[in-house]
Amino acid sequence: MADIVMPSLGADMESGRLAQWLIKPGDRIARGDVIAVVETQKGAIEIEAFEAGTVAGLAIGEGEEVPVGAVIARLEAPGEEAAGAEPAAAEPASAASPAPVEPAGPPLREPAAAPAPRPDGARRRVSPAARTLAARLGLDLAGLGPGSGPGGAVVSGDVRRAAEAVRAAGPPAAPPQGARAAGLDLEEMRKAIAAAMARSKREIPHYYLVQVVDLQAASDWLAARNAERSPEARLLIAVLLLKASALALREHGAFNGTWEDGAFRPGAGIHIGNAVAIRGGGLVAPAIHDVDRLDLETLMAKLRDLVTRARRGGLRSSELSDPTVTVSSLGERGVDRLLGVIYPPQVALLGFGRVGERVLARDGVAVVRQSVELSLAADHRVSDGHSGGLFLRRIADLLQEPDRLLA
Amino acid sequence: MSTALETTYRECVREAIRDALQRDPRVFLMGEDVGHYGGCYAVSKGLLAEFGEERIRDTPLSENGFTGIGIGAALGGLRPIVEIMTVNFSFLALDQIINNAATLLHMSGGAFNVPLVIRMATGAGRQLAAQHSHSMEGWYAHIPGLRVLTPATLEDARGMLWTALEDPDPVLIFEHVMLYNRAGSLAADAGPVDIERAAVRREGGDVTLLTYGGALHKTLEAAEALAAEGISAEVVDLRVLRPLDEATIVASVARTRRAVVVDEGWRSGGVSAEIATRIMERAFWELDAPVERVCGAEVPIPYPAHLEQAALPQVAGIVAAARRTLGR
Amino acid sequence: MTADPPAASPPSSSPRPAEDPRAPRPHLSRAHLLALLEQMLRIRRFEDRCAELYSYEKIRGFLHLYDGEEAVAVGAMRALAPEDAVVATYREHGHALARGVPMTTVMAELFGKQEGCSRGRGGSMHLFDKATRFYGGNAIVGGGLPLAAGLALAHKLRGEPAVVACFFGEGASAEGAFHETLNLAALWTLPVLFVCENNRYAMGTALRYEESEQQIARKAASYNLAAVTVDGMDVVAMEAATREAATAIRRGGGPRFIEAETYRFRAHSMFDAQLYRDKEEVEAWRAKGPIRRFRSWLEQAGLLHPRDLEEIEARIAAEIEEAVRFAEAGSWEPLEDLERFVTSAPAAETAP
Amino acid sequence: MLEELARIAPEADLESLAPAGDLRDELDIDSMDHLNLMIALHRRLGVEIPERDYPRLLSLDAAVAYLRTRGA
Repeated sequence: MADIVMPSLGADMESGRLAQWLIKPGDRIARGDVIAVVETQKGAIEIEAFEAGTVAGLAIGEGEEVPVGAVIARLEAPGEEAAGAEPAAAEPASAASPAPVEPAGPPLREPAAAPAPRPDGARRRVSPAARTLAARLGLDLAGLGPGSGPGGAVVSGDVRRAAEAVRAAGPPAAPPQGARAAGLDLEEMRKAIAAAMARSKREIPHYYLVQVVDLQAASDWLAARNAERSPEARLLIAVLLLKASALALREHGAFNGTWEDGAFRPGAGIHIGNAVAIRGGGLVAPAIHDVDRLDLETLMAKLRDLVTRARRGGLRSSELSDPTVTVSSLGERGVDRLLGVIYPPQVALLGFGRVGERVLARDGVAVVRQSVELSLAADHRVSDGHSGGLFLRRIADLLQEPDRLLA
Repeated sequence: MSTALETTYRECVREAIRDALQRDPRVFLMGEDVGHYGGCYAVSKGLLAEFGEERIRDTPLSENGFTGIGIGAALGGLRPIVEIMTVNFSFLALDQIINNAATLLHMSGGAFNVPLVIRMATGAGRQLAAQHSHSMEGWYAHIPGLRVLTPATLEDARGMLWTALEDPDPVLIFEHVMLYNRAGSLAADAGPVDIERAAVRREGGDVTLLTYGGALHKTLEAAEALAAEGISAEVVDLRVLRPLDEATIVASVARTRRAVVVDEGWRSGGVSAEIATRIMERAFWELDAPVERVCGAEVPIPYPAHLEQAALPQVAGIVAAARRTLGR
Repeated sequence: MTADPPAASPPSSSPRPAEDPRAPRPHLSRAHLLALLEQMLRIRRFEDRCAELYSYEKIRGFLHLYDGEEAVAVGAMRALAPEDAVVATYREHGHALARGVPMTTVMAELFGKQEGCSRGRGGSMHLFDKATRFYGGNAIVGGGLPLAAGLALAHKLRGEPAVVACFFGEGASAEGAFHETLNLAALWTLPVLFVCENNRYAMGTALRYEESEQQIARKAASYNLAAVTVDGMDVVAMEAATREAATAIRRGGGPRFIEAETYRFRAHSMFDAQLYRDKEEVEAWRAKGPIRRFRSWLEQAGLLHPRDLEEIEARIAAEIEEAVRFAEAGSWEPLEDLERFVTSAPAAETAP
Repeated sequence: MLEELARIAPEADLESLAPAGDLRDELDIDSMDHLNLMIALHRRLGVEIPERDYPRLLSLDAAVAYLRTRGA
């Protein structure tokens, strides 16, 4: 029997509200299946299963909010007998039998055993008295940050103060209509961005490098390729920039990974977080996994899917929890150059400005070329400017020979 | 309110015994060295001359024998006060205390009750080492049929005995050796006190310190130190370890939402374990922090002063535990 | 004191003392002698029935039978007055019956019914009865001795001229409580009569394996009190010795000690295979069994006629039937009362 | 076209859309959104829109005019 817990989708996430279950007891699920939608500060996120098995029970209901690490469902490993369940319940449902039945007895509401505290301390402590008081006052514990009790536990005094603050503030302002339609709470998202960026600027010693990259070859290559294809099969230049960045990261690992507990941890793969602006305000940076190993068409499809879901509010847990580096592009609105703020605990952010014509010098002659200003914001605890320069140079080189991006 | 007298805990116990002997001809005191010697801790000094050998009875060194005789005398209509010199010696009388005093009423279907009071010295602090220093009152509090009292104040030292003698069932009174010399003032007309309830010795709102007996005064000191830090500690003197006054404990913890149990006895299976469990059972949803315990170290009490003191709850440890409950 | 003695019909054959029990010597009238025989037979027949009821699981727990030792309790009780007190051991059915605890309430107690003399809370080993000052029924070997001395102290301090008779086996003489109590009782000249029923086996261990001094009376004498050895299989000798001792005690002479030499015919308890003694030894003692010997003496002396015996047996049989009926008809204490009698306060108010 | 725009940018206020304004600015859409719009128009109207013509579909009016010339 395995527990599915409320995942941490970032160091700043403390709890999640289960918006929708996509599984029910009796379902067989495979690793990677999307099993639920969770609302977080960052929006609605699809949760994936990390193990295969049969759903034994759901521990929380839709609309319930639980801390990160709390059990939300139970999974029986393939072949495992249903513990305590009637034998019939474990049998595959035959055509004649009704749809899989909920296990007998009351649904699991509380984890049978306290989930082990997470190493990052994301399991929030709320004292029994705080829970009692919050329930009595009808106060949602989700909004309460670290408390004033032992180990940062939220205690009854915190709840009382929060309740008084809520009363003083009056009813909450309605969120912007567009964002509400997308199922996002922009106010919450703003708070999350504020916390992450403040932490970044406080903790990460950034250094910045900028290089102008000639994109004429890449643009020509792309135009020729797209001309032969229907709109569905066309690529954006962003895909080439992403792929070139990913391939360069393979060789420059100091920019791909995280800084945790005072040490650099190289990323397990090259998972590039793509900063996606939310119309109406806000920003998310969900990951595309193993970008270096994707062909351009797949990468394009994933990018399109990701942008669409980011704006609609359907991101998956892993997309938010494990980017190893971030790429941000602000050229669409004419920004020439962006110097980014690293998203902790990552150690680098690549910025692309406007892709367009610039006057460049070539062999003593001023020429007009498609080009972009490529920037790097990097964590000086992990890398130095010299290696950063080599990394940018590698990206630029790859973009000069687009065929190499097909590999 | 009458005038107050300057007195000591020892004198209070003696006055309580004298008072009982004067009031009730059925009362007598017996134990090792209570008469001619004047009591190991000088509690009964002078009583033999005043009341005579019939009522201040020196016994041979036979704890099981004379404790059993006390039980029989109680069955026979007397009101004996049996003094056992120190709690460790009471183990020699465990058969009589547990197999007879605590069970006769039940075994006889309610026919024979045992109105007996047993007093004994308890606790460490006098460098008396591991056969004279233990705090076993929690152990006796395990036994149905017994009432266990731990007077910690002059008022209780003076007043508990009389109420205990009125109890139709066996009552054990534990007098902490470090309290005998404790001086203070007491109302001249101080009389019987209840033996049912715990007492709030200091009111506070941030954390409840639960204790009894010899640890009360250290706990009050700790509360004073906490006040200097801006932490308002409530101090509950349990007074009666059996039956426990759960209502007072729960009411205080429900108010402060935090509890520290201070017990000179050992942690494992002791009074502190019982109280922490009661709080968990009855006040779990009121808690803002896990219950903390400050107990005697799990070691037979050692002889050298530095080790003995290290084995006992101290003010600094109580303060630290209280801080922990507040996340400080 | 919270409970009144259970109501029960007085035993029809309850022997009425023909004379003042405080008299220093027995007056051996025919009625007196027949009463002694009847009392011994009453105990024997009662316990035979108990063994049977035990095999039907009507009686559970430990059941220690007094078979063979009846003369000790019957003779001794004859010398005790109503104001005297009795402390006994876990083999105390005979003492309770001889003392006058109604057979009905004793049987109900063995059944565990609330009509029992201890409301069913004690069972076979813990018979108590306030009306007859019967203080148990103590299952700790030696546990009753300090208690008896304490009762005697109360009598003395209250100026009550009563004797406490304390019965125990020879096994108790190895316990500290024996020595502590004898020392104190002699030291304080307490009005207590110690009756040691020396049946030669402490459960299954023979005297010779556990006592350096096998004459228990000599151990007692070392505490400076008068101690005698008596033939415990002779009911008249027991009565005479007890009268003599009790009289001395009443006169303020301090404690007395009787070692009654006796023998237990049945096993220690119902769970005893008796591997520790020969059948021959048991048979030899049976030959001088207290009932057999007393009956034949009465017959030889022309004091017991066959018809007397028939009448006695009929009375006893009727009393036993009545006791069994009473016990069967008894009721179980309700579960709500489980925690009663832990303290004298009502159960509801005694949160532990 | 408005329907498709609504699908691509559901949170946009299409009623206040200036017909001659740049869609990217008016609706805050980017090249990915724009590409998605092109894909949608292609599917719905069957019009072939080569990439080099994208700049001719940057406003609502311009797009309508362009699509007319392409026979939609």
